[in-house]
Amino acid sequence: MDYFLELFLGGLTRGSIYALIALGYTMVYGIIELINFAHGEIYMIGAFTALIAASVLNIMGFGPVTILILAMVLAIVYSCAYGVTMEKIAYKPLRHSTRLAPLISAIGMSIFFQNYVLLAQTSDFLPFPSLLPELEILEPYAYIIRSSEVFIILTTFGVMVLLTLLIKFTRIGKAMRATAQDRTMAMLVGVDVNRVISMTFIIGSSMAAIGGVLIASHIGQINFYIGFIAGIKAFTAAVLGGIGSIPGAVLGSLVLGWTESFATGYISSDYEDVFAFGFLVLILIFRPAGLLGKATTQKV
Amino acid sequence: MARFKNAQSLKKGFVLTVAAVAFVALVVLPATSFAAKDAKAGPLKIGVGGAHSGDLASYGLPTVKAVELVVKAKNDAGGINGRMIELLTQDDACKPEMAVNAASKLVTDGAEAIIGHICSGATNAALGIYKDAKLVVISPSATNTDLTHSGNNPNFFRTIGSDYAQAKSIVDFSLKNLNAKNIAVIHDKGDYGKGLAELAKSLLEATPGVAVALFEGVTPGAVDYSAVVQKIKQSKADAVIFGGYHPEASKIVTQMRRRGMKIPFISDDGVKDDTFIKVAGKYAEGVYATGPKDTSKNPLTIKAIADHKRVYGEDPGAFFINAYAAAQALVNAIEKAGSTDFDKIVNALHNEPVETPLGNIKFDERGDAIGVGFSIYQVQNGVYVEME
Amino acid sequence: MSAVLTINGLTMDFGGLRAVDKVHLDVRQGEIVALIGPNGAGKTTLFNCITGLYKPTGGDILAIPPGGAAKRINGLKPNQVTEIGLARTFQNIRLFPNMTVLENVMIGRHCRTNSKILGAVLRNSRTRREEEEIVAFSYHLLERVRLERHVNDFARNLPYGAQRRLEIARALATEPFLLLLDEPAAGMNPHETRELDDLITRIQEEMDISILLIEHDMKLVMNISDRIFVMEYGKEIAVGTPLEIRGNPRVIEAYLGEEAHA
Amino acid sequence: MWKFFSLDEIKKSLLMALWFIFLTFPIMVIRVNPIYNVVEWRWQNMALVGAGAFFLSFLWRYFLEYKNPAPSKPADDAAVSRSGRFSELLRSSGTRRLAIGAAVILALAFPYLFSSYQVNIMTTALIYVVLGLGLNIVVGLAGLLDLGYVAFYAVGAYSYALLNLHFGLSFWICLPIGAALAALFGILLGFPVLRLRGDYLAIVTLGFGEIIRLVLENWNDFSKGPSGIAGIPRPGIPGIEMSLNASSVFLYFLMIALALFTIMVVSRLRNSRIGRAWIALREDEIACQAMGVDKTKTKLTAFALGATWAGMGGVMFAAKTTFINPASFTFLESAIILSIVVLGGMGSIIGVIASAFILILLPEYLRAFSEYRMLIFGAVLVIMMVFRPQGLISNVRQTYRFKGLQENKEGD
Repeated sequence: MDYFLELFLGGLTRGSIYALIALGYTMVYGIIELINFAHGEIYMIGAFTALIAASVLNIMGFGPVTILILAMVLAIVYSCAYGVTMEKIAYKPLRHSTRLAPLISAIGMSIFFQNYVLLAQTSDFLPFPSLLPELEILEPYAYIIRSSEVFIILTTFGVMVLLTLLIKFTRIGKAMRATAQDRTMAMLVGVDVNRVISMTFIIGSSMAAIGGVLIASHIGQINFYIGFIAGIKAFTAAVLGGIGSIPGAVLGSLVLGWTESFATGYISSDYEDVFAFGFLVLILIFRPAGLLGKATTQKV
Repeated sequence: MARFKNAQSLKKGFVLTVAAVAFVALVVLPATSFAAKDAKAGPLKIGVGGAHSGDLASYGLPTVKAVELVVKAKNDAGGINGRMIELLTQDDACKPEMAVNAASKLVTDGAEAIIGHICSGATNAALGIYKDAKLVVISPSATNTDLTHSGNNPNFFRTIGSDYAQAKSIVDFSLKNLNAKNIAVIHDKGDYGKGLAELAKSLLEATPGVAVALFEGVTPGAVDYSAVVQKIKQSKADAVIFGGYHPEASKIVTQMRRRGMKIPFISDDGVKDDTFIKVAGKYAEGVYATGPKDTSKNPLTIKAIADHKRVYGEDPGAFFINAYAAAQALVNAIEKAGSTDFDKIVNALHNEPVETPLGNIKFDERGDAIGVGFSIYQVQNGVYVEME
Repeated sequence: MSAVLTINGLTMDFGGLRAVDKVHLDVRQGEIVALIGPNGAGKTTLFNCITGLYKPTGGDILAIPPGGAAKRINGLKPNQVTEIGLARTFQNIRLFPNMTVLENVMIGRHCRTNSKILGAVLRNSRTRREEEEIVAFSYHLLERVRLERHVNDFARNLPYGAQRRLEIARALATEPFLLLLDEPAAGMNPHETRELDDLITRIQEEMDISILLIEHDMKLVMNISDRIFVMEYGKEIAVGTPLEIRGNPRVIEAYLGEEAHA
Repeated sequence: MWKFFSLDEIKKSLLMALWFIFLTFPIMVIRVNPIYNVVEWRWQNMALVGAGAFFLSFLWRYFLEYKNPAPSKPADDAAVSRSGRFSELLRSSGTRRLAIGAAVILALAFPYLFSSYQVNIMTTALIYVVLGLGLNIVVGLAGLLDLGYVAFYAVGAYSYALLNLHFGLSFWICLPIGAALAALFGILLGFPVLRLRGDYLAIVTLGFGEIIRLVLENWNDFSKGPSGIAGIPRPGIPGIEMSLNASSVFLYFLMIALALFTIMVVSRLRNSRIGRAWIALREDEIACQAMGVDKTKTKLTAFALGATWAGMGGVMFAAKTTFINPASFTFLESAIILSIVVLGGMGSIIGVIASAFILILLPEYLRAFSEYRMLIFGAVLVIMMVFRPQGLISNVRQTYRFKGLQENKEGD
């Protein structure tokens, strides 16, 4: 039973990590139906910015709390800046072309950002300081769960609730929903679509940055490639849950995390990714729109 | 009813073209031959192939510098038998398909011997081309056992221990010094790590009274390894052998130690890296890793590193010493052979010992350097210390 | 006259919503039948059920090819329905925009021809002959709808009315015995509508094809229909000749009432 | 053009420069080494970024303006009218024949004019031409977004490697077997994904590609795992001994023949009954079905045929490198092949050929600055999509001439 519980918790952590990135994927997809392949790279840039900021601040002699806050803020600011710039350069000019053009552009952006960081920084793994405080109340349970895991799980659920509220009740949330439904119509009734899309990228990038800082300090090392690996998994999770749906992204991530964890625990980690992708195919065969996606009857 | 005509009408030509191509190929092919090998008069060209770009460049570039240093010293001393040495470098980014292109470029450009390549897969792919062109290849870092043990590559030599030698020293150490009886073998599913783990596993299985508790691969770059760590715990292993590189090793060790698992962790050269100690921090303490025998006291090593610092202004990188030795061995063999004739160079490599930073070396019949092997290191107070 | 299409008690539910409720309808050989009703009455849904895009919840749809046996077609795939001999157009034009006008019609020949991959690659005489026949047949149809001058234009570049006519030609290329037209006159100016009126009548007369059409343009409907079915809220509320329908108070209330509001 | 040097425009560019200096500051200017706690400040990079952004933003706006001359005019039509001239040139049969003749002569003479290295990379480029044309069937013609095309490439390569290793089968036998096995896998993948649309299809195909690679990586007994299979023989002619040089030239001609064969098949299919059905399926799935096209069959033939070419490409690849391991069949490879198709222009044969040469030869000739090669590759993808989203050559369809029609036209 203990074994099961530990695998369950491991899967929960894994799933929460995927979810932090998957939320950004699903938001962008929900609004402009674009698979933003470079979203993982925004997460990676967030983590790098935080690492650089933390190292500089550390040398300047700041305390751990100041470092955590400043590094987090800078990571968010820079991730948003990169996200918005990317949207303006690579996606906005393509809004009226075929579906494939923005996808290729996104793949190009992803390759570009990876190599940009690789060249400007390094290809080696860099140790990432553990910025998160260790919670004393968890000390007796240290063998089963870590503080950073608790932070990640709580943040994931917090972010999910906040996003849902934001989209349901705020003005920008309503504008987002309108844009998602019908961009032309939204424009006609006075929604500033460009602003809505920029906001979407800002929110998505912020989540990637928060994820980047939390996950990097949990794992303890980063390099230029972390975004791509995590990004593919997060994208899988978002599709599994029904892309475009916010609770779907979280559910899909958790399901994926547990699939991998239990497959490793009870079968073999050799094929953990095979199980993950196989499970995705299986789900999509029976629910072609994902777990929480709405199966739409196409209007004729 | 309207009459119509298909505007495209050149499809018939294709069949003809195909036939023509086949014909020309057959007729003209025998006429083509090598032009490069006759160029004996000019400088002696040595090719250096390996990863010079991408994420593995840091493994390939030190070799280029090592060869440059050796060649410069030789040229300053009048070259080999009066011929100056010229270097040709080609990037393969550690990819087999690019290695083939790089190799054919080196052959075309008239290289007469090769130092490289860096990664085993790329080396394997390139070897076929060098073998056909009858060129000697000395790699400073390709450790795959089959490269020498398969017997397919009479032109291949290396100045680094094979995976087999490394696996053997890991297993011997675990059994004899650590008295492990039930060992979990973990790898990173990669070329290097998995190959090593497979060898370790078969060595363990061949030992009576020793069991392999677990044999599993972890996905490199995955966000979390807790499930595998749980599994190791569940398997009641009394030691863990890991084949792979330090990013995965540090994640696994950290999770193990955090969960209170104190069993020994033995790994390979890919983990014997300062980044590992920095990333894993206090959890790195006590971890064992194999690495090339410590030759830092050898005066030739000291001189080579000093030269590197003088010329390039920094400390040398990975495989520098091995590449330095490889270049010296090659230069020595060509000199002793008195020509660039393939058989003579091969003969010299097998029989003419040369003084290098790795010691006085020559090569056994399979192409492995005799006397180049591994030691076990342990992390003690934040540094790797060689064990006796 | 024998029937070519008989629908008995057809029902279509979407979740809890009943879009078509036990509808009975029949089209006889050589007839032009109109299906009218206010927006949202379930007319297009009925079309989609007939042509296999939706699978009806209940009831029967029988297609009876002239001189052939009746076939129950509910639940068949759209292409199977087309193969039996029912072809349709769409309310919001669905051409293949990046194919030429001629190619659009040639697609209609797909289910009446059978050259395979090997034939296409080898371009043997049989395939070439078949290809020639497809082109000739399609060109002939384009002449019929007076689009022959646009053969090599991309379909997306055609004017609106011409796109509607192209859709009809494409449907005709499948050699149907029953043609289903979904609001063929929508968006046309009076001149184009008159031409359409003429075209539909000619198709019926010269090609001996029965026609079932959904239309809002009352003038067109009254002009060309032999019979009219009226639907409201998924239910069928009246059947009859144009004259009968014109005088039916329930229809006036339901349908024309809405017109008056609009 | 001159208005781009007005004060207003300069101000815009200055702002851009400032923005990019801000944006790239932490990554370009600072470099930290957390192991030794050292920070390196590279101020010269800041100046480079500023100057670069300032000038590039001029160019960017100029070309964007050029692309959309008037905001009222939809970008789509403008692109068509401009590409029209080039397409027209391609269509006129005289120029066409001349161009094709020149290309054939160049292709035949190539190995005798250039070194064996050039021949080698040209062979690689030709493999990608075949792969691009094969994927073009799936993505360009049938409109099915396949992100796992590399799986079939791997199937082909491993078919040859394994059949040769275990049974000693020769290249000539393995070529059709590899193609057939790949086609079989295409159908196997096709069945479960028939119901999926667009992006769901994309992720499932991506997953399929990964599954194939992971199985090859982990199933050692079957595939020899990550260390790969070495010593795969190059194709030969029975009874003739060939030197390395000769065999690479032979492989080159083989590849030329395969590429020509592919071009012939694809161009014939494109204007056939099946090809039209693919395009119609891409354009409008519902209308296509309603016109009597069997969706299932049509999609499966597209998957199977596309996979067939990947299988043949894979056999060729294995024969060329003589060594394969799973690392050659990653997602990046699928992305590159997909880029070839989209960059070339969906459905266009000449476009795909041209973009395969550009994308594969560009990095080879960029060996000089090999470090920047992938950076440039990424940037080229983005720039091409922004300025020419329809690809190098946009949709060209077969035209037909009718006698009656021409007379009519003259009367107009």
